Amino acid sequence: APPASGASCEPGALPTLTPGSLTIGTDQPVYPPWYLDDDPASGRGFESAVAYAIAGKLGYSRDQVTWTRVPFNAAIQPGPKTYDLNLTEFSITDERRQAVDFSSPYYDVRQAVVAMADNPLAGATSIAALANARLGAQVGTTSLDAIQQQIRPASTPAVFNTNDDAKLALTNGQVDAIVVDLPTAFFLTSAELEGARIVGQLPPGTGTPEQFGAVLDKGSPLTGCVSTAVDSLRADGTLASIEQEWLASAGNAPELQ
Amino acid sequence: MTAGTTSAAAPELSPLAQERLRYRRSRARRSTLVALASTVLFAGAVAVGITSSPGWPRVQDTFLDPAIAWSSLPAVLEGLWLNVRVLVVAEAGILVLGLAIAVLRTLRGPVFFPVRALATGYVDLFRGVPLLIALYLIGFGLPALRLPGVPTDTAVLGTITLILVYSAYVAEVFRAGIESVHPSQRAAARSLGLTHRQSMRLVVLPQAVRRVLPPLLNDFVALQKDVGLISVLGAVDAIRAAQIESARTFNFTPYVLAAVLFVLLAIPTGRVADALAARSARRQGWA
Amino acid sequence: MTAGTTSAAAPELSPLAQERLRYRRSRARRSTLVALASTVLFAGAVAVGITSSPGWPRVQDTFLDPAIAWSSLPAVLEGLWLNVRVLVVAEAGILVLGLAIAVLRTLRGPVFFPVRALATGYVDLFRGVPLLIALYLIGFGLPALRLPGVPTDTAVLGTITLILVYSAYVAEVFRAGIESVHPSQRAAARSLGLTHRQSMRLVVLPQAVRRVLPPLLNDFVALQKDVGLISVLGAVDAIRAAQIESARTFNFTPYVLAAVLFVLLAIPTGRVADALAARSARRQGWA
Amino acid sequence: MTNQVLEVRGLVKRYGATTVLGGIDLTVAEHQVVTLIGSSGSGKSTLLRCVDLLEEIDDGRIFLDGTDVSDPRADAAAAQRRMAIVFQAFNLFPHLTALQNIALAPRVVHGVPAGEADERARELLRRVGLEGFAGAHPDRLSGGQQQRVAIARALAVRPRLLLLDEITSALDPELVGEVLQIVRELADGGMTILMATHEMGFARTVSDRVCFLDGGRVLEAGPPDQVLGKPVQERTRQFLARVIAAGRLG
Amino acid sequence: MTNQVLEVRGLVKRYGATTVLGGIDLTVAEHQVVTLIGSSGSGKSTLLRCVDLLEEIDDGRIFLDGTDVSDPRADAAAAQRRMAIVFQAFNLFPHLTALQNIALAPRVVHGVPAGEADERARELLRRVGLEGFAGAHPDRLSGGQQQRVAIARALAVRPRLLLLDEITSALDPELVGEVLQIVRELADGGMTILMATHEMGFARTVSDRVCFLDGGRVLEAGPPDQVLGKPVQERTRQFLARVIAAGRLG
Ligand SMILES: Nc1ncnc2c1ncn2[C@@H]1O[C@H](COP(=O)(O)OP(=O)(O)OP(=O)(O)O)[C@@H](O)[C@H]1O
Ligand SMILES: Nc1ncnc2c1ncn2[C@@H]1O[C@H](COP(=O)(O)OP(=O)(O)OP(=O)(O)O)[C@@H](O)[C@H]1O
Ligand SMILES: [Mg+2]
Ligand SMILES: [Mg+2]
Repeated sequence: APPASGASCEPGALPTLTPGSLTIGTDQPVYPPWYLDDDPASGRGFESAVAYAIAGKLGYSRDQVTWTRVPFNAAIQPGPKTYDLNLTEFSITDERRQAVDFSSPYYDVRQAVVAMADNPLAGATSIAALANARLGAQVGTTSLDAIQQQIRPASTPAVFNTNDDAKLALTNGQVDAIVVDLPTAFFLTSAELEGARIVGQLPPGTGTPEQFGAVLDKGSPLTGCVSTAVDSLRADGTLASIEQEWLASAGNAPELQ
Repeated sequence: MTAGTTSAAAPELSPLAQERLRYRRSRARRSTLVALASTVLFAGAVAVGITSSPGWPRVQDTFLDPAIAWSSLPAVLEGLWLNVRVLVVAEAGILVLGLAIAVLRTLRGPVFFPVRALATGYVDLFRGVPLLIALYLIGFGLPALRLPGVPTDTAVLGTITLILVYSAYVAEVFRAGIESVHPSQRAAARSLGLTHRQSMRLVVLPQAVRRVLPPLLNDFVALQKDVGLISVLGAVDAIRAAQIESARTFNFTPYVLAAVLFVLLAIPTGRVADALAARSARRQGWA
Repeated sequence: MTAGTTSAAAPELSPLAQERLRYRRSRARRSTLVALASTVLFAGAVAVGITSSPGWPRVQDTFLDPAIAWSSLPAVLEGLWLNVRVLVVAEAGILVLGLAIAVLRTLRGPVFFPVRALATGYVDLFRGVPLLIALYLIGFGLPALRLPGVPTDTAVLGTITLILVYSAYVAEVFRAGIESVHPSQRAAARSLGLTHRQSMRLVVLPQAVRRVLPPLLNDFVALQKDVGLISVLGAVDAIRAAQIESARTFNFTPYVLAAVLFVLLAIPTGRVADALAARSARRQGWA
Repeated sequence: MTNQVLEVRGLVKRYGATTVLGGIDLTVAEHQVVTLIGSSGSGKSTLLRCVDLLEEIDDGRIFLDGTDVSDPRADAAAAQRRMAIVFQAFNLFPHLTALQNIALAPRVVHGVPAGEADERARELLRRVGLEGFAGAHPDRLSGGQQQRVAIARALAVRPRLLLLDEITSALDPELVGEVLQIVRELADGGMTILMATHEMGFARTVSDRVCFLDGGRVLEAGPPDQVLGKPVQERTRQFLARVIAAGRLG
Repeated sequence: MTNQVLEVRGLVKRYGATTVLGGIDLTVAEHQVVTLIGSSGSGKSTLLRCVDLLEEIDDGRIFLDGTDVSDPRADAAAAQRRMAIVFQAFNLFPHLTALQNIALAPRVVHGVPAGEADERARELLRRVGLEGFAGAHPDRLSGGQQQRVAIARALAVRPRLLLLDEITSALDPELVGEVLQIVRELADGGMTILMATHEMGFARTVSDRVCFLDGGRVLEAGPPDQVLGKPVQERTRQFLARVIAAGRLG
């Protein structure tokens, strides 16, 4: 995590956009299990809960948190930001660090393959078995990178605007399988997509594991404080219990070899 | 040869004229019936084919769920209201800028070469650049400069971008109209002592605009929908509203709803064009 | 009054003509210089204003990073290749369908009322529906029916949707052209015994198309970019490729790269139109 | 009555509320030249356009070689193939050259091979004194040149009935003589012609019949010497008196 | 030499490689009527268009009231405001009614109030015999009616120099007399006129000078009795012989 940039992280008095309140951004719509019912202010869903926990650590009460909705590209654009921090399953990479600040990671993510149960692919146990399949993923996600770098399919993967489009293409049979992050995969197969099942999760990539972090404006004075908050949430076990509450079943998918 | 005797010009129709009128009417009626019947038949066949398909229940649930349509209506309508507001402002700006560029592009003579070249360059640039990318560049790039006095409101920046891009298209439409007016009309105007501006305004443009009304309205119908692209900057238009609703319910009915609303919005535009064209044709005796 | 003596028609220019030619040339040159200088000045002022702005280094990094442009070039080019391929197929289909609908819409007389009404309905429907939503409905809805024989390939479904939607626009453009040809031309053709089809093909359309070439090419330039929307169905076009690269790096340079490529693609289209228009104007002595 | 090529009975044509032709009766026999005279706006052009089936008529019948071609059940295109008209405003096709204007109908309507059609078009251009202008587009031709191309275009389809609407209006007097000579030759060659003209002298020498149109009616008709020489109607006499005053009776 | 309204010196006009006017010299003095005659394609219309500054000329000068208006430095629009032309093809504005066609220039160019301009336009329509057609669009008028509207439109701007290009071509003989009477009145009223015509009889009675154009040159010019009566040039004699043969010398 980057060092606290000199600023003292005095509770409830950070140099935020609106003094005395913390503006947290996220996309619209947002999806379970990260946020439930497209309602970030409910506190329900993993990232919503994490957001409130961070706010709490920074000294902001629940009603001092304001939510703002920012599409992906607007979140990463170079102009003045409309949020103090943004939690929308942003994966931390060095390339991206050129453009924005990231907090310490709040979640280690794995990618998973989802297929319809009646598709022969549903029984696959190895990555090699996926190489000839028609695969799809959402644009702007590391799921797409995972397809290209780990599965290396023979045909170009389909890229969709949203996971909704990907899901429809999957049920229509226009793709054989889609790759999403593991928590999403569990949510899809258990609640949303009848007859879909998780084929397995992809092995962790080489090098640093993929992690989600909060996005802040490049050079934001808050980055250090947010990172400290995340670190202490991890240390005191809060993150683990939030994960337990919202992403409980994430552990039990077979790993593809 | 017989001539010289004229039958009285009957205010009443003669039996012959009546019979012919009846024949024409009956033919028109028959062809209406044939067209109607074949349309109904064709539509019916397609409908049966679709509704009896194995996937139909799924499709019906996914695309045509009345409960979801009803519940998403307020959000989609609110989004549409944004489209309409931006549309009105943008249209005014586009007409003015597009017309100006078209007039510059149609100036003749070597003296005006540089002006023409600039106008051509403008059209090439702004017509060529994808609207989405223009929105990113202007909507994100301009505020990022952090210059004082530059607007940062996304609706304002989005509207400016729409005007810049669409005026390039509209300029080409006007140009076609201006160039289709026979040069002898310009000669007549100039010979009466009208200035270039007056000839344009009073003689060339009235004829030009009438001729290109359909493609002009094309651009405005397209704009009605492209206005929605400013939602990439953060505003929520009808399509984005539909997307949000659709994501909430994992159902595509809100998109269908938005489509229906857009079609309803576009239909009057088409009828206005038809009415205007018919009126001026009737006046000029072309009917 | 003096008359009757004619000065020899000089194959060489007279001193007067030479002087006037020189004057006209010098004026053209001066106005070119003025335009150039003012353009350069204006561009320079804008450039200085932008590059000296506080946010410039950030903007430069975000929108104009040469390393990122270079690394994303192959992916964006590959995406553009999809645009071009779909474009060619779609354009052919659009021209044929659009022309057919326009001809149906311009049939006169009550007998053709139903045909006209159907064509009008087609235009209203497909012009009104947002392309994105039409892509969802046809690209996702049609395969969902699981009908035998219906294609599920996204490029095919996307191309069909583009043809359906754009032919509604192009039909309106052709209609404007057809209606701008003076009825006396049709009368002349019919009086020579040409059938309705022959009059259309040999007399009306050649004049009509020339007049609406600019808006026609407008639609094709717009199509060049809208082809990319079929990427919602999963295919990767140039803009989608730029989006993928941009999301990887959180940098907008790939978008700028795509914009530049699209502009380059659009420029020849514009020049082709100009050349064709100039040629036919010259031939007919309008120049 | 001999072989009637054209027979018009009780023809009525209205534009909205105005009756432009108020019941015209007229026949043109084979090899005859019938001339329509009358003041501006009297309906000459409208009558010719109605005969050529370019306007839907409101009442009456038009027979071409005994067939009622004004019947909505009849094949108008087939009838139009047997007539040709030269319009007062020429109506040349601006996107085609003079040669292409002339060769178009023979090629596509009458199936003449392209080479032969061009050859005939060239021949007709020579006949109207425009051999040098085969490749020129109408906008590059002077008024008189355009009118001659229009005449050649009509002749190219070898019509059964030729309709001429003031074909000498844009011609200089020198050419008027030439073009009228062409018409005379056509008449002598047996062509059946219905024409509107302001050339009274010509009307007198070439016509078999003259019809005086006034306010959409045939006010007087008969041999030229009778109508132009000893008119019965007061209105005809007035018209001719003014024509003579204008120095145009020839 | 009296007050010269128009003076043309060595005027050359080319279209690409063809020289249409090969060095024209011509003057029109105040209150004079000068007539251009010549066969079709001899350049009459082109000369009138050049004088009205509607074509860029290739060589020579055009003086209007002593000012070189052909100079590229001169204000062409100002010069055009002092002339008016009636085109051979009328060139009426199809989107305006007859009345609006006539009242347009007085209103927007000469600043006449709308009501007054309409009143004058109505008066002019009466003068050309079209009082009932004020509200009609050109496409609804017959050929002769259109031509008369075009004449009224030119007169409406009260020009210093009036250019007329075969203004009687679409008129019936009865109207020819009337319109020529209008021109005669204008000439008598002191209007300066340059016109192209095929009406030799009229040219003879109304003109102060006649110029015979041939192949883009003024072949012969002088008083009408001389040029039309005892022409010097062989080509002029030929032309006139054929005109007489066509019965049009009046
Ligand atoms: N489309 C139309 N709508 C209304 N009135 C029309 C239309 N076309 C022609 N008219 C009127 O019909 C009358 C007859 O016109 P037509 O062209 O037949 O006259 P004409 O005898 O040929 O005259 P001219 O010798 O001037 O050519 C005119 O008064 C004209 O204004
Ligand atoms: N734009 C053009 N390009 C080339 N040649 C042209 C053009 N316009 C006119 N001409 C030619 O110039 C010549 C003179 O034309 P102009 O119209 O001046 O003749 P005119 O004396 O008025 O004849 P008319 O009595 O038939 O009206 C003609 O041979 C014509 O073909
Ligand atoms: Mg007429
Ligand atoms: Mg002429």
